[in-house]
Amino acid sequence: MKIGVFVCHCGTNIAATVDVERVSQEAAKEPRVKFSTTYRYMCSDPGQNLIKEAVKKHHLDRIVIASCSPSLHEKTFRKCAEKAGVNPYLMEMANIREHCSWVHQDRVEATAKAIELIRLALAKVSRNKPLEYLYIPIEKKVLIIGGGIAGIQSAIDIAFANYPAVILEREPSIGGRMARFDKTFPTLDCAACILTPKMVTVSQSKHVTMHTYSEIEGVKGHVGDFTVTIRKKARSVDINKCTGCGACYNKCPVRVPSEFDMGLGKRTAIYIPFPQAVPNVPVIDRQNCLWFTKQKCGICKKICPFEAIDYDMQDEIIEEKFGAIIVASGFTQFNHAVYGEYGYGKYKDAITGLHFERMANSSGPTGGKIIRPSDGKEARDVVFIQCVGSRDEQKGLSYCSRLCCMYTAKHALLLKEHNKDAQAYVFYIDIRAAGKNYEEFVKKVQDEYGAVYLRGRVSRIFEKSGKLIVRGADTLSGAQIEIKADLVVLATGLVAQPDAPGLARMLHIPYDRNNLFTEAHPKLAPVETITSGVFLTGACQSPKDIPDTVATASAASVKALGLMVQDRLQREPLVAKVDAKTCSGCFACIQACSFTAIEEEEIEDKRLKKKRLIAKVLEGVCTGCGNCTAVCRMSAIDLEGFSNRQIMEEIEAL
Amino acid sequence: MTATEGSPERKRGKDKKDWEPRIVGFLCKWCSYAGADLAGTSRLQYPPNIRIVRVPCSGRVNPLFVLKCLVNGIDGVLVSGCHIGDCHYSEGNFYARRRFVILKRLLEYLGIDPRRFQMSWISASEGDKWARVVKELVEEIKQAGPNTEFRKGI
Amino acid sequence: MRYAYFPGCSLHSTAKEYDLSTKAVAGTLGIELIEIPEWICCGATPAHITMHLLSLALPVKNLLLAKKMDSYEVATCCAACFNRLKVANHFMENDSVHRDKVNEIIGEQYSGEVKVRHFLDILINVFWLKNLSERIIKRLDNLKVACYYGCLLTRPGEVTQFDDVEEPHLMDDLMKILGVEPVDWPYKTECCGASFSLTKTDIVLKLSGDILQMAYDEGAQAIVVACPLCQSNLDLRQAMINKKFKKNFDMPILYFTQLVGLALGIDPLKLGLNKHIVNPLKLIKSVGVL
Amino acid sequence: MIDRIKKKAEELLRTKQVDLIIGYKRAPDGVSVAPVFIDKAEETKELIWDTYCVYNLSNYLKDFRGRKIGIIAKACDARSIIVLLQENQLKRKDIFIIGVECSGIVDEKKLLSISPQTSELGFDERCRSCKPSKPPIYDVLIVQEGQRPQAPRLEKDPYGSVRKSEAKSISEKFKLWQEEFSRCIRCYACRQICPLCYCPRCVADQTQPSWLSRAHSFRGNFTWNVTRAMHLAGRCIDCGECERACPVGIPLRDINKKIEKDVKELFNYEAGLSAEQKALLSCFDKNDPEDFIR
Repeated sequence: MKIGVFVCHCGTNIAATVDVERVSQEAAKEPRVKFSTTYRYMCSDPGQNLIKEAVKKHHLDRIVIASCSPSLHEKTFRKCAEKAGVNPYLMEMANIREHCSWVHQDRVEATAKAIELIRLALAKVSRNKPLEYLYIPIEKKVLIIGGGIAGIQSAIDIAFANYPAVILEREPSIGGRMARFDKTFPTLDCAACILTPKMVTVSQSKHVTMHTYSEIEGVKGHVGDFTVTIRKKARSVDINKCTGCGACYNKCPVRVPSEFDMGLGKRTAIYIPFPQAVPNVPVIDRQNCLWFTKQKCGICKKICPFEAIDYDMQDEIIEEKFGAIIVASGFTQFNHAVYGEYGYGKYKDAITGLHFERMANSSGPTGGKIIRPSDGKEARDVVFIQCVGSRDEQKGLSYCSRLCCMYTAKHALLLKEHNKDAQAYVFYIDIRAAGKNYEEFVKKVQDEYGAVYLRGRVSRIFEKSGKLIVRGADTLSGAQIEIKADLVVLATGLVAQPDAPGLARMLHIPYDRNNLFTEAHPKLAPVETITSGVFLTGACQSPKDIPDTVATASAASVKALGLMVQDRLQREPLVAKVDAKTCSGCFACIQACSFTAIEEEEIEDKRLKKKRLIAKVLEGVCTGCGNCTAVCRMSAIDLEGFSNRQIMEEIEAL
Repeated sequence: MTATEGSPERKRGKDKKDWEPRIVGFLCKWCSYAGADLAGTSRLQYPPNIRIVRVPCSGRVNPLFVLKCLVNGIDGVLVSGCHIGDCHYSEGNFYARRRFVILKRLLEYLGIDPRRFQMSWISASEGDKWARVVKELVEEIKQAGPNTEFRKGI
Repeated sequence: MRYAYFPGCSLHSTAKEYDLSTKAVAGTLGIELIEIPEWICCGATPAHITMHLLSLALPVKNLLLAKKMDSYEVATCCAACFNRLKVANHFMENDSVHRDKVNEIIGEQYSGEVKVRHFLDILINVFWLKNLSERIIKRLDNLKVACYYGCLLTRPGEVTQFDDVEEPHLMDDLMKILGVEPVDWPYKTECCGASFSLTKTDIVLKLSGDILQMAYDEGAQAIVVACPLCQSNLDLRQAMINKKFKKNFDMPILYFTQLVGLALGIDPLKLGLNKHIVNPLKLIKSVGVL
Repeated sequence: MIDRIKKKAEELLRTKQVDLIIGYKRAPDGVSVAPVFIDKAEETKELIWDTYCVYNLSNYLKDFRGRKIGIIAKACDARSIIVLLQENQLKRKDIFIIGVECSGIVDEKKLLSISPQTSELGFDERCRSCKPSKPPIYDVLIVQEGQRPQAPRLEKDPYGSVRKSEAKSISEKFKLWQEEFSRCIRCYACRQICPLCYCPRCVADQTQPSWLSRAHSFRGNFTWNVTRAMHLAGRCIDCGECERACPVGIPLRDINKKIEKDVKELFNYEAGLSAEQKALLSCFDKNDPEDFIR
């Protein structure tokens, strides 16, 4: 064994506190060290050349670099070793900068510690094994979880590059939240007018498959080779036979509140959620359908000219393989039940912003009239309350939901457009209108549409003689205010879907205390996750408006396409490995593996002359966390690159 | 190698007054090791008594590593990982937490000073916490005194 | 069920009937209330506008006295006492800087280990409403009241950990058990003017007047309270309010303990029902309890 | 009782439901007991069952993997069978468990000093805190008939002695265990007798890396004893065989009990109650205690 030690000055970063020359001299005295030197910047081109030449000249077969943190330059020096003809995994680093020269001032102490750190690296490298890169094939298909605007945009981008995309949507139609909106700020385009063409593009693309009314059940595997289990819920309508003629829902006798219209309108038991639904195929709501509840009616089946109605349809479980996954699972509204003082569930005329969107929509349940749900009369005085849930650590969320300022301003504008005599009052904490033309929009609403903005919180809403009395503070004038309102609109915040943690666990991606998915780096890897091959877009990560959602959707698509265009993926070979002779087959490792990367394998035990089961690591799936090695009582499973021998050697060297 | 002047190694051999504790930290490379890196980048000063063994995850740390350190005369052992919920491998630290609470209690039962084996959660952004934990650890181990228990023969 | 009882100054003077009715109810239900010997003022409002440390030290002194009785739970009725004791506990438990200072002043060690409960909380969450309902002798049907909680009982939520902060309902729940109908009204936690009663009476007249008006509008025959200061403002100042705003309110202001006592069949005089300014006996007779 | 055991064993062998019966027979000394392996129906006459049947026979099961085995099991032995099933070391269909109701077995060491007839005092300590008299798993249960002396109940808290030791000072504890471990001669009898120490190559025998010093030193002895205990965490079912087998009398059960207690208190986990249970250290709860972590 011939080890070379290369001590970096890092300019004065190391050399100022650590006597690098002395460190190099001491290292040279260590057994198995054949060569030792220092250089001003080991990571620079001349520095790397110096390493290469030393390897050649002294026939070095292992390398220790004493410099900065491996988090910074491990890759650099592995490549350098490879170029020098040394297996990249026979290189170890001693971190004498972040863990030594930068945290100590005493030159003698720091120098002594640097020498010990090198000794540690020498001990480890002496037990390193040459390892070969792993290569894994890539399934050329992208799964998109969620069919809102984020998922739709991702699918369009991926299809445009001629790669197949699959949209998984749990509702009967794609479109998501955006499909419910009336107009969009700040340009006031009608949401349907800009969304519907995209939905049609997706439905007509030969590269896009849609699983609507479907849920994700499980994810196995890893980047390049995910196996996803999907439950296609029984729609009770054959999607291949149905032409979307509408005969069935026109004749259905049942009327229940429409979820799409936030309960403001009614739908039938066999229904499409909204007229522009994609696919334009109805679904039977079995909870309310007379056939399913009372074995009566059956009109839809009788009337359907295409025999598409199938009451016996069962949920179907399918498995599909994907190379990458884009998570576009979106958000839901904050449940303001905790604000008892806002009369949750008590007053019909206190609604949320999404209710308002449906009312403002000319094809919505009120035909575009802003009314009081309690008596159907047109609303004149409307109070909007911002930050319901948002920015309230005591009762709600610590964060700002980002869009409520803008959509409330839009609502105030729409109110006036729908009813010239109406008056909007907006209670706010701060107005956050940081977007292109956003501030101008809010100003316009205040100046041209006469919306009264009151800076302060509402303390209570109560009903008195048919009106809602809104009491609040105007902190700018210091006055208490009471407004007699016809309608109160609560700008409820955006929160993660209730089942977000479950999805995160399936995908092995972390989520924060608000159950929002966490990106790999908040600045430099905003759409990646720490699980390679899984990308984020839209409001499942943090509240986002439509422009931001679409931008992250395209960004995530590019990341996924970056994988699609490769023939195979190179992976670090730092994975677990089983020693068949030592393994007892107790499978403690299988239970403890968070990635299902270990399975049972039958081997012929020569000693016992019998077949028996032992553990086997799926190299492509193993993430190299090493948890299995610590639960294995017989140490039959070990981790390459951080092996038991390497670590024990380090301990002995201390 | 000749012992360097002022090195903890030299001090270890001498009388108790000059003794400096030797501490080993098993740090997961995603959070705690990065936190220690950040302490460096932020130039936070702490005593030079700790040596770091870099591991992928606190879940990688075998209780036998800890035992080996202790019977080899290391004065203190620290296992440090990501905060709960932050694990790069999502669950590794959960396993470590369970495993080491048993070991810690057992060691104490057998008469090993509980200060000699400790755990911490330090994130990649907690350079200050790393420096603080090392300082506290060094102080506590100094109070516990040198680990000479295993030097005695039968 | 045994508690160290902290009556506080009001219950020994202006709110005598609150003290009487609480003890009568507790006695009937077998809840043992042992008055903390040599208790001192909780500090109330004056202490914490004068000196923060004093406002913590006074209640801590009392809590330490309770601790010495080997009682780890204190029962109190006055909303202000309850609030001050809870705030002190909150600081002593969570704030090491204040804990050290207060312990230094007092010369003893305390870190929030004595639990503080309001008598309303004890009735509902410890004695249990169901148990209470089984002890009722006379249901108070035909009575409609507005439950008024005031500012101090529920706020701040993270300290009091008692009911919904802005929309409390515990007293309403209690009333329903007694057969009383609580009205749904919005002023449950409005301010009555509190200790401005003497210094700026006008404010109190306006605020308490609003409360009386709202209760009246919602059809309440009486207001039920859990705070002696609320009681005194609404009761004592009612005549002045009538005069100033030309109203004719004749709204009895009762303690929840008094109604519980009536339902348990306790003699109205033992509940101090003769000690009110606005006479409640007429109303009570009219609903057929007497 | 023994007649019913014999009858069942004879029937199992005769009808070829099992290839072999593992049970107890009288040892040549006429008092104590030895394990017996019977493959002929007529030899089942040899079987015995009494309070001297101390051995946990499940330890032998792994030597007959792949064959159909009938085994006589007390409650404690049956729990170790459950752990072996849980850890895939046995197939349920391969074993026939003749469960025996048990009211406690003797402690041979105690018997040396007192007369066996002085009833209760001769019982093994562990039987005094054992709850079940019936095995948690069996194919046939042979119940006890008539009255038999019952191991007297220990105080309510089965971990009383552990708690007492916990209260000692660190240096007292160290001194105590230093003394105990110093006697260890590293014969590994504790390992060999343990039904759950079935690793093909024990870490103590591995050299790459060398996990623990093989030398007869305090360092090595300490590491071995801690390793053994840690590897039984959440698995040990307190059959007491290790302590019985230890030639130098190290109180190994006390260490096992300490972990058993912690595991029960910290994770509400008990070993050997169900074969479907996940291994203690291969699972976790989000709310596991972490007050010991900085």
